[in-house]
Parts: sequence; structure tokens; C-alpha cells
Amino acid sequence: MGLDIQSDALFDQYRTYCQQTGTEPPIETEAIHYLKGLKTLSVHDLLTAARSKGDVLVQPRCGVGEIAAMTQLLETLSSKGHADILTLTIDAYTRLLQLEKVSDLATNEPDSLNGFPLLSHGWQKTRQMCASFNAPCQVRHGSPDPRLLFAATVASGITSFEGGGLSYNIPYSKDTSIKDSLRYWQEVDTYSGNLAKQNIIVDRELFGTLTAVLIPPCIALAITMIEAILAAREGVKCISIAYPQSGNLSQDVAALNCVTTLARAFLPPDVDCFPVLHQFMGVFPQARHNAEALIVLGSITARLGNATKVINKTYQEAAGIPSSQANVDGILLSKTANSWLYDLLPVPIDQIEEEQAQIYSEVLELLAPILDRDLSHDAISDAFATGELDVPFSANSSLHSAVIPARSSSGGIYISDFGNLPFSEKTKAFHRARLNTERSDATDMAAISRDILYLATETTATAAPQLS
Amino acid sequence: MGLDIQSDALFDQYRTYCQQTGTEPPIETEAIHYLKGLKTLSVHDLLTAARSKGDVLVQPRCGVGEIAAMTQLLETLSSKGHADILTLTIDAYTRLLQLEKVSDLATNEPDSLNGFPLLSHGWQKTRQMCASFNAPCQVRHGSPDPRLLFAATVASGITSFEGGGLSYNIPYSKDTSIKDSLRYWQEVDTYSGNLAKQNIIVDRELFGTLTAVLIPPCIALAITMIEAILAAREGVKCISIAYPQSGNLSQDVAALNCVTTLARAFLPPDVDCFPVLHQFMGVFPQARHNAEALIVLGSITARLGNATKVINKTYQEAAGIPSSQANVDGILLSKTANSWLYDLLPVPIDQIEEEQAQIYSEVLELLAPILDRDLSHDAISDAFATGELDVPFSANSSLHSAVIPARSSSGGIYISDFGNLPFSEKTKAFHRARLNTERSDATDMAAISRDILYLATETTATAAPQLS
Amino acid sequence: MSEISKLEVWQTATHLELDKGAPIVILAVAPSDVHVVANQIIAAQLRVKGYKVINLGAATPLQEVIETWQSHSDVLAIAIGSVNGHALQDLCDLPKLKQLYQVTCPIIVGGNLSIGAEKDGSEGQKLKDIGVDYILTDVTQFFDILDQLKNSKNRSERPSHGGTHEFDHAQSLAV
Amino acid sequence: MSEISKLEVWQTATHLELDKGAPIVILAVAPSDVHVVANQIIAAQLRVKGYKVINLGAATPLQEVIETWQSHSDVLAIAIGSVNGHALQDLCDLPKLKQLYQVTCPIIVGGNLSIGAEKDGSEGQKLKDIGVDYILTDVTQFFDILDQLKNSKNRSERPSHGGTHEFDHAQSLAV
Repeated sequence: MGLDIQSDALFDQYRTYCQQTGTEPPIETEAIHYLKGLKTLSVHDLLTAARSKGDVLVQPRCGVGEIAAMTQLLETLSSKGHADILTLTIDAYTRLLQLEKVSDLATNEPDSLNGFPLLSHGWQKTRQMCASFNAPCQVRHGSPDPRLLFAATVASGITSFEGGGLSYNIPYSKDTSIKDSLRYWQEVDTYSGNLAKQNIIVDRELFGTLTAVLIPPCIALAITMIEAILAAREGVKCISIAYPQSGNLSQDVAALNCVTTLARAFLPPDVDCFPVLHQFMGVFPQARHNAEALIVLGSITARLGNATKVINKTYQEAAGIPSSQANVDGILLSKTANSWLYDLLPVPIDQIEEEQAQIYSEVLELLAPILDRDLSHDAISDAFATGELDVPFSANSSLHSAVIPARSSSGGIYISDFGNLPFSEKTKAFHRARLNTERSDATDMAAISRDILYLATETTATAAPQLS
Repeated sequence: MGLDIQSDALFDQYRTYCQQTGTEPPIETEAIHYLKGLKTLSVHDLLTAARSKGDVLVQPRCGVGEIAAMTQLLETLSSKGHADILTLTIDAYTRLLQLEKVSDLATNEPDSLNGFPLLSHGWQKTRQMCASFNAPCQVRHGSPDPRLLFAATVASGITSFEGGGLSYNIPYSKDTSIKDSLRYWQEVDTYSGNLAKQNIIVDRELFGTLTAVLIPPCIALAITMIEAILAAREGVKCISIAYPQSGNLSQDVAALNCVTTLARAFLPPDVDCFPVLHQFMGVFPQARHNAEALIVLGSITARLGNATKVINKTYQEAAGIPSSQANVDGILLSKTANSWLYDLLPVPIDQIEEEQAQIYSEVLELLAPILDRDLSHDAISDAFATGELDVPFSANSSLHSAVIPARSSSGGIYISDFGNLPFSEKTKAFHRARLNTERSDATDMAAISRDILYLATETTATAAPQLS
Repeated sequence: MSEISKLEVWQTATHLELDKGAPIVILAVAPSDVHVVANQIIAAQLRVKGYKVINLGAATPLQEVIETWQSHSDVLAIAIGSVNGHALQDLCDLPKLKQLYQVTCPIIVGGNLSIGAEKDGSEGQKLKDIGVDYILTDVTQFFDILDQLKNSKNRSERPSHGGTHEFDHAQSLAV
Repeated sequence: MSEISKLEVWQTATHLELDKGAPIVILAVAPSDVHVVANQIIAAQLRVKGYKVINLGAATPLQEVIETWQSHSDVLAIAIGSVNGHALQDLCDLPKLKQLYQVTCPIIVGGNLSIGAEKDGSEGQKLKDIGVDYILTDVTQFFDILDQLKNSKNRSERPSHGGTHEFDHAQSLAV
């Protein structure tokens, strides 16, 4: 079998890890042979079919420490929830490569882990587990350095891998430099690109949700478009761009529409790009009726915004990792996104078009300076250093995090402090007009907290206004 | 205890029935004493509190033949679904007073009955069953002659009773004359009015859903307003007016708003009148995601239309009487109507106001001729005889059923053949404009069937239109 | 469109002036059932298709259905709709009445044949056991069966019943 | 509003120039956790309230937290946020480190303390068993505790820890 993998350092690194931890290292040719022989539809196949049919795929998040419990969980979500794509959410220790810690816990206290320790259980058991389901699996994590995990993913027969050099660093690491994470993730993209040459299409999903709290659409889209362009340069052919629901229907539909228009403008025509909606990722309401109404809003948004996939939440979101039954309920509720009946709801087309045009031009303003420098890693890193690129509430302390977002009276997310973002005066005026706020400065904690907690409000006192 | 019940024939009739069937007859003074001593909140209490808080109460339909199974069913809907109001749906034989048949089946094959045979199980067991729940019960049935059942309901300690002299005849009886059913139901209203004088408030719910298929809002509201005015004349103080979801949000919100404005215009100020939404009562879609999307549309409608109560459907609706778990799921999904988050959805206020003004004037046009004759039973009966009052697809063969409804392109229900309805030219022009149809005549069965099956369409091919 | 008038199409009256010799279909809704919308639509569709329909409507006692058959010659079929789940209980006197009146006309039942959303599949067989000839789940089957009954009627005096049927297709679709 | 500048309020840097003698609060997110939004908001709120805050931010090793305490005098409290459910595993070295460094400063933990939406209520006690002094479920409790620590600090040299606490109110609200 003729291999065309140039950079095999990534796979070798994982082989070394296996040797050192006493598990059997995978053989790269066998792994690729296995991927080519898979009989079930890949994530890329499903995304392509869903887009052509106008369907919205539903994917839950899920991960537990024990492999038997993980298998059972996937079985439940598959058979009862009819999840279209299954997830292996990786535990926090593995993400941060605290490998001794996770190895210890995976052996002695697996149920104390908040996700599936793929590296500890190893590619053989993981491959066997995934092979028992018709629905394909995706690996979701949060690793600034994903190389070991990606090789293990490939060896496990999985061809869908979330993350990117910006979106999996900024919210997930305090001190990994932007240049380093871009370099790590470039290896993943290069490897995916080489697999694509052999007709193995890896779905690379980019995490526009970022720090998950009050992310202005233009920032989610600018960051993921940078990652998408870089991935396409390495030969990646399937890119999913995830956008987090803000809660304002017009803004959210506009942003999802922008994913498609931006991809058309910036990605080569042979790259398949799919808009993905993350149901609301901020602080969730506790009461079930509010949580489920928020999930419904997300499902309506996914349908009206032509998302190809939605990542569902559950009514237990506020309390922690949901029970499998709650996750099943969340999947089924999210599947209403596939109903044409939601098309009967009134749509404020003018508002959506106005938001869409604005978001599109904001993304262009954010990308212009680094596009001038050909989107080099240096250019991107410099932009974060100067604050020309910025993300609110960054975990990474090298970012300015000087951008302060705020909610408008209709719940849309806009920017109250622009930091050093290279926005035009027109854009700045747009945000000021939308916010129309008296907030005096960015130290108004009460206002920021109120905006963060906006959708978690439990009140039932606000009845709809009487029309007569 | 000083009783002020003038017409006690109704209660005596039930005592005679009990004697003849060998069960202990209730004592009227004891029954009234029991009602006065009830510690739990009544349906009227709950409706009043919900209206003042802007809440939407959720009530499932449910009824099975065995009393143990019925108790278990109510327990499940109460503890797992948190139903605000419980229902005893009465079986079809009891409704039509086929009392030998139901007595036989209740004894020998209770699980073959499609509802709870209250008369067969008797007031003592029913009272005991209802007393075990915190939520109050309502009796829902479909009896053109409800007198026995109403007395049994009162004796069972239940103060919420659905039906009316028109809405429980026209869809439920082939040959009961309108005058007869008005007279039977007048006895129920008179008895309820007398109870009200003793501070026992009976909730009388009027079944605007009628034949449940393509009912134009003006007809649902005209029929129930006639019943409401007659009930108020007899001293009834709590009237729930149920309107069936058409599927078009603007039309449905407009109709619910009209319930309140009509009540203000036609009912005395000391009568509490509550708008109730029946989630879609026509042919339901089979696929769960479509059925649940339709339930969601109903919940959004209930909230935006300020319904005080919603009667929920379930995802098993298309297949028959739902399992208790499916009913629990339906209740919980309907409870999203209590979430302020639905207020974030865009509302087409102009459209709603236009529909609302039109529906209101149509109801006035329908009521005018009989209001001129002081809403006497003769006047009402004559109006049905001439077709000035009419209901599509009536089961009662004395009606014209010459009105043919149709759906507009946006799913609203309008009238394509007015029969003898006393509509102004302006109203007729409005309907013609809304339908804008080329349907040549009322024998176009394919078109009528298509309109009936509209919301049951399973297609997923119709994706939302792309905005860009 | 057909020449039939709107009023004729939608008539639910029990007794109609019918063309002598034209094949008649008797429609009714089961004795405890009042779901008349499908019944009315089907009656109207049959009339538009040229059938003569006697629609007995909601909650019609079985005896009335059989007596209506007896008082007309040329009845092609009796079709009873049942949506409320009481089909078996509502039709339990059918064997007795069929024998008493020597009913030779095919009896067709359609609708939702038992209570509960989850069916055990036994409802159809039980109805056949008490003398129902055809069980329908789909109205198009109904039109097919009537067409074939009419055709076989044109060939012979009456189609045979009670033994084998020509309409295995329809039966295989039984609930 | 306060006089503090926006940049000062939002600073997540490890080492700040701090007024000598002012009471310091050390904030950090647990070693495997990166949920920094609450951490940043609380840090900013404390600064606006006049506290001196050293915010060590996301996924900070416990040893780094303790060493930061050691290198500053006048630390009022150490507060560690944990949202990913790994609190107990992340803090398992706390007894060892407390002994090694002779930590006298109160240690406060808040957030979502175990994985799973259904809690068995034992998480708080287990954290206290390994040396956490206060468990929070609500940020307002945190401000109350700091206020009281500051007041008792003004009265005596250091509040006593390890035995009984003055803040039964806060503890009774533990998860």
C-alpha cells in the first residue's frame, strides 16, 4: 500500500507514547487501511447528505471515564436518542496532557473523570467500541496541543476531530503561545490533508464558541475563518464551523448565514464547509421549562439558519454533566429542528439581512490586517499581541481580553469596549447604536454579570405584552 | 345547612340511577359540604392565579377503563409530568348514555374502554381517587345530554366540567336536536350557578374545537360565546373558552386575544373568563420530530396569545391514546409555554392585529341575528336550521354543514364556501383575498383533504429559504 | 369536475332518492363513535367518483346499518369507520346480525381499530373472526376494493364472500 | 464608580505591583480546569471593591498557588474555582502541601464540585476532609467571607483556622 504521508512525526509520537505506556503501538498502514475499509457512513458523508436534504444533524456531547460505561452511554444515545453523530468528549487531564494523573485515575477511579480518557484506554479498545455503532464518532476535547490525541483518534478509526490552533488554545490554556498552538494544529491539518489525498476525508470542526460567554458573532467567525483558511491550505477538505447561539434569533440566523458566505469567499471551492450551531453555551437556566425553551430556540435557530448540525444541550445543563436519559431528551427535542413546521414561524427577514451584512463586514475588518500579511503564523500571533485580534474572557493570559461584550435590549451580543480591534467608525457606531447603553465603563460588573446571566433568568413574571 | 338549589331534578336523576344500578346514592347536602371543605385549590383558583402571574397551566387528556389503572395514570401525570390540572376523559359509551354496554364492559373488559366510565365506577370511588391528588380534576367527555354525568361529577367532588349545549352536541351526536341539548346543558349551568351562590365555583369549559378539523376561528368563537352568554345568564362565574390551534401563529394569537375582548364585551364583569388553547386537534404528523415541533408551536402560541391553560398533545397522537410516558413528555414540552424565553421570538404584531380585528367583526356578524332575538333557544335553533349558524363537518345531521373551510398559503384557516352564514361583503372579500384560490367548487376533495392533512405532512425536504 | 352538485356531495341524510340499479355503498360510523370528518370526506369522494352513497353518519347502531342494507337491493358494500378504538366492542353483535339477516354484502372496516398508541397487531384478525371481510388502513385501499367489487359484480351476479377473497393485497395491509 | 482603571480591573497577569500591607486575595482556577469567566469576573469585582487580587487564572497547579501564598505576606485568602467536576482530584495534594508549606491562610473553593447533574451531597465534606476551609455555592457568600476575614484580621493578627469557624452561615450553604 503506497502511503503518501509526508509528516509522519505525529503518528510516530503516538507510537512512542504507546511503547512507553506498555500498550501495542498502531501501525500506520493498518490504520489507514482500516479507515478505508469502514462500511459505515463518515461524518463527512452525513454532513453532505444532510445539507443536500436540508436536514439538521443532532450530536450530543458525552464522555465518561470507564470504557464499559462509555459504551453503554453511546448505546443509549444511539438507540434511544437516535443521535446522528456520537461524541467522545475527552477528560480535562488528557486535554492538558496531564498524562500521569489521567493514567492513574483511569485505572483507579475512572468514574471520577469528566470525560473519556482516550489515550489511557488506547486506540484498540476505542476502535472496538466505535465499531459497534452505526453512527460515526467525533472526538471533542479542548487541547492546545492535540497531536497525541489526534494520532490516537486516527488509529481508533475516527475521522472527525474538533479544535483548532486558536479556538482550542484561547479558551483552554493559560500559557501556550499562539504560535505554538498554531504549529501543533498545523500538524493535524497536514495529516488530515494527506489522508484526503487518499480519499479519507477527516471532518475538522472549528470551535467558534471560544470562551462560551458573550462572544460577539464577528469574533467567533473571524477566529474560525482564520483556522479554516489555514486548514484548507494544508489540504483539509471538510470543515465544520461552529457558532454559539447568542439567544437573539436574528443575530444567530445572520451569523449562520455568514458562515456560508464567508466560506464561499475565502475557501477553495473543493472544500466542503458546514455551519454548525452550538445550542447556548453560557449559563443555562435551572428550571426545566426554561432550559427546554432555550433548547427549542436553538433548534429553531438551527433550522432557520440552515445549520447542517446542531450540538444539543439538555435540561440538566445548569447542574453539570447530564444523565443519559436527559441527554436523550435533549437530542429528541433538538431533532424538532428537522421539522418543516418551524418554517411556519414568522421570520424577521429585514432584521436578519441587516445583521448579516454588518457581521460580514466586521469579519472583513478583523481579517484585513492579517490577510495583508498572508495569514502567516507570525501575523496572527502579532495581531493577538497588539490586540487587533482579541477574545473576551480569554483563559490565555497573552491575549489582551480588552474587548468587553454586552447585550442589547433584544438580547443580541454587541461590543461595548472595542479594545484594539481594527474596526471602522461605521462599525463602532453600529454597536453603540445597538447597545444604546448608559454603561459608563467596563468596570460595571453588575451590568456584565447581568448580561452573562441573561438567558439563565428564571422569572415567569414577564408575560407577553397584551395586544389589546 | 341552607340549600339554595332550585332545580334539583338533575341530582335526583342521578340518585335514581344509583339506586337502579345498586350503588349508594349520594346525599346532596353532603356532596355540597364536601365541596366546601376541599383543602386543595380548585381549577378556578388555579386559573385565577395563573392569569395574574402570566403563567400557562398545562392539562393532559387521559382516561382508561380500570380505576386502579386510572389512579396510576393520574399519579404518573401528576408526579412525573407535574400536570397542573388532571383530567378524567370519559369513555364513548358513557358519553352517549349507552349505559348497559358500558356497565358490562366496565365490569368484564375495563381495559377495552377508551376512557374512564365514571357512572359505572360511581361517585364514591371517583371521589376517593381524586382526593389522592393535589391537582384538581376536570371531567372531559362529549355528551349531548350530560345531566347524569354532571351530577356524578359534583358528587365526586369535582368542580370543573367541560362541554356546552352546542359544542357537545354538534360534533358528538347525529340526532339530538339543538333545542334538546341546549335544555340539558342549561340544567348544568343552572346547577353551577346555584353552587356559585354558595361560593362553590364550577369551571365550565366550552369546547370551541367543535369537529376539530379546519374550524374557522370566528365559528369556534361565535359558538362558544353563545354558550358563555347562556351560562352566565344561569349564574356561572367561571368560564373557560377553548380555541383549537390552527397552526398559523398570527391567526391563533389573534383568536386567543379575541376571547378576552369578546368576553369583556358580552359577559358580566363578575364572570371570570379564561382563554384556553387546544394544541392542534386535527390529523397529527407521525414522525416524533414533527409531532413535537407542532406541540412546540402550540406552546409558543399559548404563551404569545396569553392563554391561561393549554391542553397538551403528545408525540404519539397520530397513533392513538398515548402511553403515560408519552403524555408526561407532552406535558413537560408544553410547559415551555411558561418560559419567558419564547418572548424572544419575533412577533408579527401588524398581522396579528389585522387578523384580530377581522375575527372580532366576523363573530359580531354571526351573533347579530340571534342577539336581536335575545339569544333564545328558539333563535339559536332556528339559526342552525337556516344555516345562519353552521359548523363544517358536523356530526349532527340537522346542521347544514354547508360551510367549507380551506387553508391559505400561510396555513391560516379561512372560508371558501360561506353557505348561509350572514357575512358582510367585506368579510367575504377578506376570506377570498386570503385564500386567493383557484378552487372551482366545494367538491374538490383533493384540495380539502390536502388542507386537512396540511400539518400532518412529514416532508423534511422543505428547508428554510436561504437568505443569501 | 363532476356534474354532481355541492349539496348532493355533502349530504349526510339517511334516505336519498337513488338511481334504480346503480351500485350503492352504505357508510356509517361505528355505534359509539362520532368521528365523522373522514366519513364525510369519503362519502363525498365516492359521490364525486359516481357511486351512490347512503351515509348513515355518526354513532349508528349496527342493526340500523344492516336494516338499511336489507331495504335496498344492489348494495355493493357496507363500510364502517371506527376511530375511537372501540371497533371490536362496537361490532360484537355482527355475527348474530349477519346470520339473522342473512347478510351477503361485504363488510369493510377502517380507522384506528384499538385504543392505545402501541398496537399488538391482533385487532384485524379479531375483526375478521367476527365477520368483517376487509380491514383498511388507507382510504385508497377502499377505493380499490370498491372498484374491484364493482367489476366482479358486472361479471357475475354477486362476488363470493366468507371464503377466499380476491383482495389479498388489501388484506395484507390490515392492521 | 471606582477609581481603578479598566486594565487594572481585568488584569490576569500573575505578578502585580501591590500596595505593601494591603490584604491580598489569591485567585486561581483548579489544575485541570479552564473555566475562567467566573474567575475573571470575580477578580474584577474584588478589585472594584478595593481588594488586591493576584489572579493566577486557568489550570494553575496547586504548588504554584501555594508558592504564590508563600512569597507574599498579608494574604487574606486563597480562592480556587472548579467548574469541571474535578475539584477533589485536582486538590488531592492539598494536605501534603499545606503541611509542607505550613499554610495558615484560609482556603476557599467554589463552583461545580463534582461531575454529573445529580449530586449526592458528599462533595463538600470530602473537600473539607482534605483541608478546604470554605465551600461556596454562591459568589455573594464569598464576598461576605472575605469581608469578615478582613474585619477579624483588623481585630487580631490572624484568624484561627483548622478548628471551628466563625462562618457557619457560609458552611451551612455548602453543596
